[in-house]
Amino acid sequence: MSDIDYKQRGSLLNPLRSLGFFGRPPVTQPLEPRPASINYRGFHLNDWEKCVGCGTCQKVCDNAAISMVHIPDLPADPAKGVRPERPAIDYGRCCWCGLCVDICPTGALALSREYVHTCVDADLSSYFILPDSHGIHGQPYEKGWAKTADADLISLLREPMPELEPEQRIENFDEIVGGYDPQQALLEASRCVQCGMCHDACPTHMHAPQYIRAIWEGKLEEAVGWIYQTNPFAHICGRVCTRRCETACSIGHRGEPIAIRWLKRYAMDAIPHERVKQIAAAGRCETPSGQRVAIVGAGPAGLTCAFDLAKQGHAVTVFEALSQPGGMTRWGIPEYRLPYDRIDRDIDVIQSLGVEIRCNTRIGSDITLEELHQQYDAVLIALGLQMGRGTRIPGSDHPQVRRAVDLLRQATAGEEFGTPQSAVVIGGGNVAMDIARTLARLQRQRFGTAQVTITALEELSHFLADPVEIKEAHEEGITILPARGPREVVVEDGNLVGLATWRVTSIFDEQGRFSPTYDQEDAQIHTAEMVVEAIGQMSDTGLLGDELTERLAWNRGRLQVDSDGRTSEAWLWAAGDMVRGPDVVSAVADGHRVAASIHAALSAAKEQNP
Amino acid sequence: MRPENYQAVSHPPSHEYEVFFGPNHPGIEGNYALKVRLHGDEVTAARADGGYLHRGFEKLMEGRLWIQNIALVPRICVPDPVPMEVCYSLAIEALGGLEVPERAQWIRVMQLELSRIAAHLFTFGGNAATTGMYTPMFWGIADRDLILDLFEELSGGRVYHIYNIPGGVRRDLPEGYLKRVSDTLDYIESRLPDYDNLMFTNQVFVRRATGVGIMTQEQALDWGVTGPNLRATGLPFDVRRDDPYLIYDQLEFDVPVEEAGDAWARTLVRRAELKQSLRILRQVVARLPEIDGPIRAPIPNPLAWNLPLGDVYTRVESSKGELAYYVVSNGGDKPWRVHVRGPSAMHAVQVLEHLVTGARIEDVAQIMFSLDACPPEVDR
Amino acid sequence: MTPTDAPGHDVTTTLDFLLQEVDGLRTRWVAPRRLRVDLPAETLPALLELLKGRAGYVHLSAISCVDWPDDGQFELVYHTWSYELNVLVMAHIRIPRDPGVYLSIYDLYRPAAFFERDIHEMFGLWFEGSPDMGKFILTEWEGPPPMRKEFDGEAWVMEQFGWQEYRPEWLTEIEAKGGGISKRPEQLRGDKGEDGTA
Amino acid sequence: MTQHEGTVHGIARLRDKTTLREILEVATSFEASARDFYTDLAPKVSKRIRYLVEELAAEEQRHFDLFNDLAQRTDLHEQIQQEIDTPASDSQFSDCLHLPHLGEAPDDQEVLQYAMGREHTAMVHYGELAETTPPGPICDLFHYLASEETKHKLELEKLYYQLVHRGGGV
Repeated sequence: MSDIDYKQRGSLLNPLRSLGFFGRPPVTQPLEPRPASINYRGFHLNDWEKCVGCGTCQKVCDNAAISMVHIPDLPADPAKGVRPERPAIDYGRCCWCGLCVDICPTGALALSREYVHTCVDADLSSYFILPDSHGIHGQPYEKGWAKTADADLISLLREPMPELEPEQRIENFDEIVGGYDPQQALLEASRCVQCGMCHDACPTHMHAPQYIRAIWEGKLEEAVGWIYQTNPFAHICGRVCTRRCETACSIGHRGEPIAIRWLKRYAMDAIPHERVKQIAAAGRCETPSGQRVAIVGAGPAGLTCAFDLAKQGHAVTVFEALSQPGGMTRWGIPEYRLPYDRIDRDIDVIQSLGVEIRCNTRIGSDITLEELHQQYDAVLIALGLQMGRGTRIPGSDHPQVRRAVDLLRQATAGEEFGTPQSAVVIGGGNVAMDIARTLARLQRQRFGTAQVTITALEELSHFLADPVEIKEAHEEGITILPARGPREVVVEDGNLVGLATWRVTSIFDEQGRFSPTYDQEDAQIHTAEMVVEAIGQMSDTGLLGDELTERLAWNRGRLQVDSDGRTSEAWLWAAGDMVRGPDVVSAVADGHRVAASIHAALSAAKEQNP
Repeated sequence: MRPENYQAVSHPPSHEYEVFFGPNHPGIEGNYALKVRLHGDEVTAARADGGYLHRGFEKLMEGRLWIQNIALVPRICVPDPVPMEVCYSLAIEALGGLEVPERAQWIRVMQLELSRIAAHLFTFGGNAATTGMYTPMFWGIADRDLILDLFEELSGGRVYHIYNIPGGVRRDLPEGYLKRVSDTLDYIESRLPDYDNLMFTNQVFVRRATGVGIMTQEQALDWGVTGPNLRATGLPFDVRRDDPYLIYDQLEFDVPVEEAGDAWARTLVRRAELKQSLRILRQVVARLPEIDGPIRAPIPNPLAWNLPLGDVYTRVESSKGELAYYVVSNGGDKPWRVHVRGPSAMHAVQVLEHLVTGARIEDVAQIMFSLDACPPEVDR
Repeated sequence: MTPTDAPGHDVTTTLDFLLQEVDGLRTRWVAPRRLRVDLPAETLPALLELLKGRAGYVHLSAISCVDWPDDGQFELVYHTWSYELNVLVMAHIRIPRDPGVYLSIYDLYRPAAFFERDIHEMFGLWFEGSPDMGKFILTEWEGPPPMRKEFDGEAWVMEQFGWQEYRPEWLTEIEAKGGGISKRPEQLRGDKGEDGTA
Repeated sequence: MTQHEGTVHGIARLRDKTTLREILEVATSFEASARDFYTDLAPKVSKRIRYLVEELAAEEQRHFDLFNDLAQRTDLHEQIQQEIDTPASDSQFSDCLHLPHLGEAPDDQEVLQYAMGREHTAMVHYGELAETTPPGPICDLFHYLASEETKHKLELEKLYYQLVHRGGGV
């Protein structure tokens, strides 16, 4: 029951109580717009320096109020995930919910405290705004609703990848990365905002947004289909790709990029091999062209080209000097990063399309390039970078000074090369990490302990190696000495004592180019039984022969090719690391490019001489 | 007026009229209309007309991602939007198995009660205006504005706060916010005697409301009446207490009832409820600073968020009564079905039609406002 | 919900025991105060009568309709509440989409009139014995019942209404430099990942 | 090492000269002989790396032209003065490399090593001359020449690093 006596009619004088209101201040509001509150959701502000044009705001907008505008003046950098696009807002549709702000991957968007805009019908276009950081009327207003850490709609952290602990892996070559389970893959795939920056950054333009979406939807066969559209090295790139996609990923601006590589690996591992073969064969031309293509080198570039050409109906023969196909992915990358059975699977898919691979066939000795020229309609050389460079410092001609690529090749082949009890590796790239970690494993297997030191010219932050490789090498007990310049291999009485180095005091000049200076006061000798040079690599172009070498056009040490990979000789194409530098996925991209060029040339030739 | 309403009345006797009560009528809320048939000034029949509000929220929601709908739901009840946001969020949380952090639950209760006070102040004003008293309307709206100020500071929006999100709330409290809430509560409390003086003990209002639009408890139950309207017939039921959600079971508050079941009883229940809301808010202001922790459970990327197959019926006590959402997921990233059960769906159609029948034309607006019906809940 | 919110043991037992009187029910406690009952359509009136008569289920909170075109069915969910037990019973039935006819429960629950009229208007179901199946909201609508899944509301809107054409100066300037709108919002609508890249 | 640039012989020859013109004449002849050496080498190496030898020849030609020009200029002193204000420093990078005997078909690494060695020797020569010459225009000239050679050597070192240490691809 009520606490007031509403039935009481009260005295006749009751209204006089209201006189008290004369003593109270009136409630008056000023006519001009009130300043908005600190969280106000007013017109948009967009920091163009931060905005990368990913379009995620457009996707979350529930009112279809956002258009993406291409602005030619803005920088475009696909490798870094920057697109010259910015969002424009239709304030006839916007409801100021601010979801665009909360989801913006870079944190560029905010809403301001500006909230007044009106116009006559003729100026209706003023409702369509391309917001920058200045406010829609050019008047600076403070930020209102802006990104906060606890309300972010982007999940910044990656699903952790199960990996072997250092003590579990240091004595064997078991694969370190365990792979996602279905739930992890789904969660990781769900982080993707489908901006497509990865697609733009990938050398072979993999359909990563599509296969990530397919993985999220649980349609793994569809995912594999998307993968095979651009990359027959699917298992391999699912494990050892340099993943420029992840560098460009929009989520990476503030958080950990989507684990695109691991998702690809997950999809590939999830589908039975025989089914993968069927999926990969989709779109294959059933009528043979009757034309023959010879490819020298069974690495990623050569085999990708072979894959494409075989699907287009050409008869493709691949010549490989070594005993098994795969190129550097097999002979350079240790098994703990890339198990051989995965390479075999990728190659089996390619062979299943009818590609013939002749191993143990060296051009020059077993068959000459000229013979290939005569017998085939087109020839591709994709030789890779199989030869290691030497430092050529004093003492480096000692037999216990070895090249990393040679040792890795021997390790893959299971050849005995005399595992040393201690070794010093010169170099700061992935090859240096690969040989150091391989040697440490072999040492532990043989001696129970490992002693491997890596010396590199560069500071740690400038190492060419993948940071993950460096971290894992550390975990495996490898000593990494950055900024050490190799000075001399110390030899006493014909026996190798170690490597003498100087400290590198600076390495780049003011233009950012390499210009090392040494501190001679800080000299060290790293004792070891073996010194391994893991520096640059080069291509063995000797098989071209003097006459052809002289006829071909060159470009600063590399074979000169046109944008499609064709050399100055009409019948000869070149692709892969020897043209582009070392990178699996770039070699795959190159293989596609060259295949398209060869196919076009062959088709044209067929039309002329049916 | 709708075409059906243009139909000519078939030769009524001279003392019978058909009157279009709304939508352009100060005594009607929103774009709503009653077509009443009069015998003299007595209503002999009434038909509710859904009005031109239909925005197809339920259909729209099926085409939007789970999270996008948070921008849509507050629009279903403009004067009391927070229950809409919370009830929808509770449904998504139940389907997705999300645990709302305790701090977020307290913040939600704070908003819900602020929203209830704002809604009741609004209703007092409207209700008084139906009897020709306009001062309570100005007061009600001006005092409600102070609460909107609080919402603006909290959420960036005065009316459509879009502040609750599946998993919790979208921002933590601004610095010093609870002090300002407390100050506003003080102010509103200090105003209550003014309202009593002006409206609740004002015989003009009391007598116009007493005995008008009477329903018995049996009728109320039969017609599906809920909330203050049901409590005004003597049934002490409140979803907050009897089907508790969030942290309402940790709060002390009474469920006020009246027995008479008339417009006046309903007004008295709201008046008492406003005080209970103040009481709840005092507890929130005292307790909230001690409750640390996140304001939102981790939620997946809204662009790739599938909820498991399932359905859920969530209920909250809005200022109008029992508000419920029935949400069905077919395992996808958008709702398969959202059914909004607004309390006004009952109050503004069947109940209103019943109550105005037999009433006098001058009481129709009073009855409507005493039911505190929110047409967009009907026409959602 | 915390365990303390849960109804007492006797309440759940009472309900479980009571519901044994109706054949063909599948019951499941989905939350402490939420009992889901799946049952054949013809059994529903018996269930509701039992609940109302014997357990105080006087409050019909709502009737929800869900369209399952792939199953060729409509699902009707009757949400009822007992002010005595404080437990919500949700009775789920399925009826064929065609002809889409069911019995009204108006005799048992008056609020059913509103819900049935609403479902009729939005889904096209017919409720035998419901007091008023006349149009309520969609008085000028001649199209199909809009809440049916086959009615694409967005497509209808796209067809019916144009998009506002804006010509702001900034856009003219950008277009003069070879730029312009690269992706309109409507291109995203209904775009089911065929080309997920921007 | 070619017969023109034996260490002792070279320093002795230069130190005997006292006028700028004479010094420049000898220095110019060094550059000319280097240029001729690379020009002769170019056709012998693989076409793949011929660009490198040709670039070295062109660089020596540039030095040759520069020294010729210097001998003609009247504002010589002032210009030299300016140049030696910011002497390029030596970094010893190329000191650690064997100076190979260039055979009939040297590879790119050998050519670069050779060229760096040559620049190093020249740098040392001019540097020593500058140290042992009393202050004055001649001393400044030596400093200037040493700095020129050092700069060239640095450029070669950068190229060497890119080619040999950084990734590879050639």
